[in-house]
Amino acid sequence: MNNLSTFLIFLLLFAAGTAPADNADQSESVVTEAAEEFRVQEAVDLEASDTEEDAGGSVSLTWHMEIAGIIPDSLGIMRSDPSGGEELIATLPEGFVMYNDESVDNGIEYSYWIVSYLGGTVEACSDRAVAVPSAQWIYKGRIGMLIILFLMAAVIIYYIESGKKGKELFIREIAGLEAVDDAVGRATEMGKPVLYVPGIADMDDIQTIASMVILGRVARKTAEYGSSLLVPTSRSVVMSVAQEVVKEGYIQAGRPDAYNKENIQYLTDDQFGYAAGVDGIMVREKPAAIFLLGTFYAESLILAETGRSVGAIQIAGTAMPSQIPFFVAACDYTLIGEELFAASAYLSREPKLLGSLKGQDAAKLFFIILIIVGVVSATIGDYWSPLKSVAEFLRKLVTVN
Amino acid sequence: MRLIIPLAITFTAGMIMILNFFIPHQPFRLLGDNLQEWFMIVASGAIFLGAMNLMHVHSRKIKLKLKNWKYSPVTIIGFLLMLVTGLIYGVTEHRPFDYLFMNVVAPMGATMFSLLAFFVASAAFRAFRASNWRATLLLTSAFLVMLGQVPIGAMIWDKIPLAKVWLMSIPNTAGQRAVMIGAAMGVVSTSLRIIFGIERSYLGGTD
Amino acid sequence: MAGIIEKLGNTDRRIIFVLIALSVIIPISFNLILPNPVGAEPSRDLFDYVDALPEGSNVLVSFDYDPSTMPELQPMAEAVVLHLFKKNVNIVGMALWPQGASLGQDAMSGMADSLGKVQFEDWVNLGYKTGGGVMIVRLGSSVSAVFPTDKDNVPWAEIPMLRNITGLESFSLIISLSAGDPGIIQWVMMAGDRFGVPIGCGCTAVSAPTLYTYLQTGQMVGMLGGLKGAADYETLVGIKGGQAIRGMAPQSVAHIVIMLFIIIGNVAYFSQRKKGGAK
Amino acid sequence: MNWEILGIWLGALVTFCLYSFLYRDNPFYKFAEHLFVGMSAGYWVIYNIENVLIPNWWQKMFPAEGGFSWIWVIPGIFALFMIARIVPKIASFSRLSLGMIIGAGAGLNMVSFFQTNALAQVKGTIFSLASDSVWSVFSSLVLVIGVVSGLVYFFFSKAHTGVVGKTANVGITILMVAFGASFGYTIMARLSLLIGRCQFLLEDWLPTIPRLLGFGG
Repeated sequence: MNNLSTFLIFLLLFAAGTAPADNADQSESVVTEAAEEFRVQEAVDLEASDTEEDAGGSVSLTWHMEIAGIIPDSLGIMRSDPSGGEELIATLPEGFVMYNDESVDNGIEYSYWIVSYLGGTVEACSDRAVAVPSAQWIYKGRIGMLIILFLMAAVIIYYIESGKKGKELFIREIAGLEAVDDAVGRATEMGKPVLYVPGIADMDDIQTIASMVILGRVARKTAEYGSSLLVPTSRSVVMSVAQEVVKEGYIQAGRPDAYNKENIQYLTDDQFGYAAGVDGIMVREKPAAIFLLGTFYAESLILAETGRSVGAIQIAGTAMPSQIPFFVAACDYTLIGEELFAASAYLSREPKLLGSLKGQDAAKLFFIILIIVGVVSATIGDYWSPLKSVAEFLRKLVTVN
Repeated sequence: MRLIIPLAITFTAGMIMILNFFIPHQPFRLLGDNLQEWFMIVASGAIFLGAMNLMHVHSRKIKLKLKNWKYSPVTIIGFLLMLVTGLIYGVTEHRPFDYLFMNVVAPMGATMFSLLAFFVASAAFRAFRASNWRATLLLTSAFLVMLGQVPIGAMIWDKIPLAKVWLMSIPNTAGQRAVMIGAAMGVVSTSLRIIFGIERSYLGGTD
Repeated sequence: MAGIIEKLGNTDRRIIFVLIALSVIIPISFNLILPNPVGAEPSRDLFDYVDALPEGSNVLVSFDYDPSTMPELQPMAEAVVLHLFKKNVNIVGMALWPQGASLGQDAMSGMADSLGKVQFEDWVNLGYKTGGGVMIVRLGSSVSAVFPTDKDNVPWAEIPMLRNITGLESFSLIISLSAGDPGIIQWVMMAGDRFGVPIGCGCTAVSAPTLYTYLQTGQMVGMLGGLKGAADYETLVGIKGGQAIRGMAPQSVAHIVIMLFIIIGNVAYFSQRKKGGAK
Repeated sequence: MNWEILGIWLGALVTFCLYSFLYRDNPFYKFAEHLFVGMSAGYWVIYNIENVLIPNWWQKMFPAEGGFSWIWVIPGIFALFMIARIVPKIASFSRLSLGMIIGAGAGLNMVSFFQTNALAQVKGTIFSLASDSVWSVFSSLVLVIGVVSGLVYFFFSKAHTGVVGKTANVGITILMVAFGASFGYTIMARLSLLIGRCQFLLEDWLPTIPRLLGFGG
């Protein structure tokens, strides 16, 4: 009981003693807040830096606005250079927190500050920040990719060179390509034409280029066998290339007289207009063999089903993952993804091309090892942390920004 | 000699595009950006080649009275109709060119596209036969996903939509990835062969 | 019997064509509606994620499509917007496709009118900006730098609901209704991977198979795939007889017809093979 | 003349002509097909002029603010080289343009495919299999095995025998499951297109018939 009363008295005294001090603190903070309210917001934490990974001539500015205070009407970006000249380089509406100054020269030190306008007059001014713009020689986030790409290119070129030197190279059977000769042969026996559809992409697409290489082989075969070859295209440039390639195929087969330029014709750039036109050719010319090789989108199945309905042997191939299922369902043979690119090596049996296939295999092996090591280290890394950093490193290696 | 200059241009253009990806410094930035635009311009300019070829093929058909020549005037008139209305009235909305496109060309495109609904059915009917165990897998996964796509699947068994999601997110992803990685290797090696002039058959002969 | 089955196995494809046409035309003509149960699908994941958002949070909805994919994506847009409004979440709309801005406007203003939501307080349409992925990275640090005004040139400062929005991290969720490129892939790579904002998506059935990859890696919180995804969302939000739900009837009938044909084809195939084996 | 109704009728007419192909090739289809090829080719010529050649070339060569930017002469020359194919004597100039197009395409494709199709996919496959649920571990395992064995299937320089052969077999099996799933999933998108056309015919075109016959407004 005694203890309690002593404690209460102490508490009272303590409260009485501290109360005035408390009040003083509060009043002080009220005064500063009031002053803050009448001040216009100023830009703080201004940072100026050379814009990363560019060709130079640019400085990036970032800042924050003070939280308290009156919101300014607009912000002015000020800049000075070593010659001493000061200029207003941009006026931004309120709310901006970044700006890129693209009007600078490389190698000169610029100083920046930001002024806040209210009612047309400068009401606040930020601290200064300095930057020297420069051009960079490499994208940092792409170094990993550059190294891997360089290694793969080196491996592929190494195998091409060793192929050139005549090293014997094995290549597994690709059913769709084995069937090319048979298909052309069958068309010849039946006295019907061969139809070659190189897809709807333009000549800048690698699948179209791969398709043109195979077209050359098919043209040589049709020239040898003496059957006619129809190539409708959806791009003018592809038409031009196809004409060259087919003509060359006929020359190589020793039958330049049999080459008929009219058989390689442009229809239209329009995806479905082209599909309608090719469908028309299929039902009227009734080809015995149809090649659908290149880049295909939704028209893949329109063409493959119509080709099927006229009873042709169909060999299709594309690297478009979304269209492969339709070719698999509607065609006799399908070159899946990479097999399309392997075709030129496979058909020509040229050692240097076969060498590049071996290089591709080495590249795939590299990725397989990368995946397996990555997965194993990530999994074990969940229980034993040192391995986690290995997985992180591998992920970073294949990250491209 | 006639091959060397085109191959040199191919090499230069290819290397510029590759370096442009890794090096932000001039002149690669400028060259890379320009080259992409140039490609577009050259390919667009080439469309006149195609147009002339189309007109040539059909007028020849009419002249020689080849099979189905009676339809060739339709192509020629259709082509000229679009060309003339486009050149005279421009491409803005609610003008004749736009009217023809919206009411004739676009519906034809949509109709050809919609033929797929029929073809997808006939292809499924014919191709999805359990002739061997691999074909059976193809058939089963297609069938399960189809069931999972429509309400009836969930009514039969509430795990069917789950099976669909699993098939789409696991085996489908794995398959897509394998195809994509493999194809990328094909693209890299084909590109290398083109840039270094090892693959040159697209240029035709050496005449 | 066996003879009939074998004949069925070689059905002329034109019969299939007629049946497919009928299975689409009849449900449309009679306005047939079928129930649409929603299982544990990516569409439910997206719904649950939105449903768990606290009141007053900000969600960015990007309308990255044009009229050609409207049948699949517009019902999604409407259902998603309705759900966000019901949850009292603020919607900031924008578009990576030029025509998406006005399609988004239709969806948002239509729903806002019926629910009494106020423009600039509950929703705003910032409009279209070109630049795709690069533009999204800019949004990351400052949305107002990219969109100083809304679609109709109302200045940022005059829109009350935008006061507490700085960069992309101000958003609790980004939903891209995406018909292709630029679209969801840019949002995942630029906004999700770089700034850590959760991403949801609605897409066409054609692009969905590829996008399942991002669900598997957790780069997306949920996905509406094609008409089925749209119908799922309509069901979950509680839209009765919505556009997508009505579209599901012909889909269901046609799917069943195709599946029946696959079964018939296989029965015929096996009876033929049995006969072939007996010979 | 009501242009809107005429437009709907034109659209309906060409729609029916093209659908007649499903029965078999016939004069209506031949007509529509030839019309489609001709009109769309014309459309693309105009499109290329209006959307590429004028804004990306002409207006850059002769900018609005006056002057002449000589660098844009170069693509003009390349385009002329391309068209030079018409004249047999100078046709080989087109190879210079082809070299430029194919070279630029090869370079661009090489880096972009390598980045998005190879590295990004490999990155997506490096993850931890650890999980509380057995099912999730199994799924992750199927994914990794699927990718790896799928890649083994594409090996060209090894015969598909022994371990390689067995792995490749697993690979092609998973590819088949993937193709089946993707096919089944896409049917919905394809049917949506048909539904769209049917709605056009049933809801836009059909109601115009009573209007034309004088019933209703």
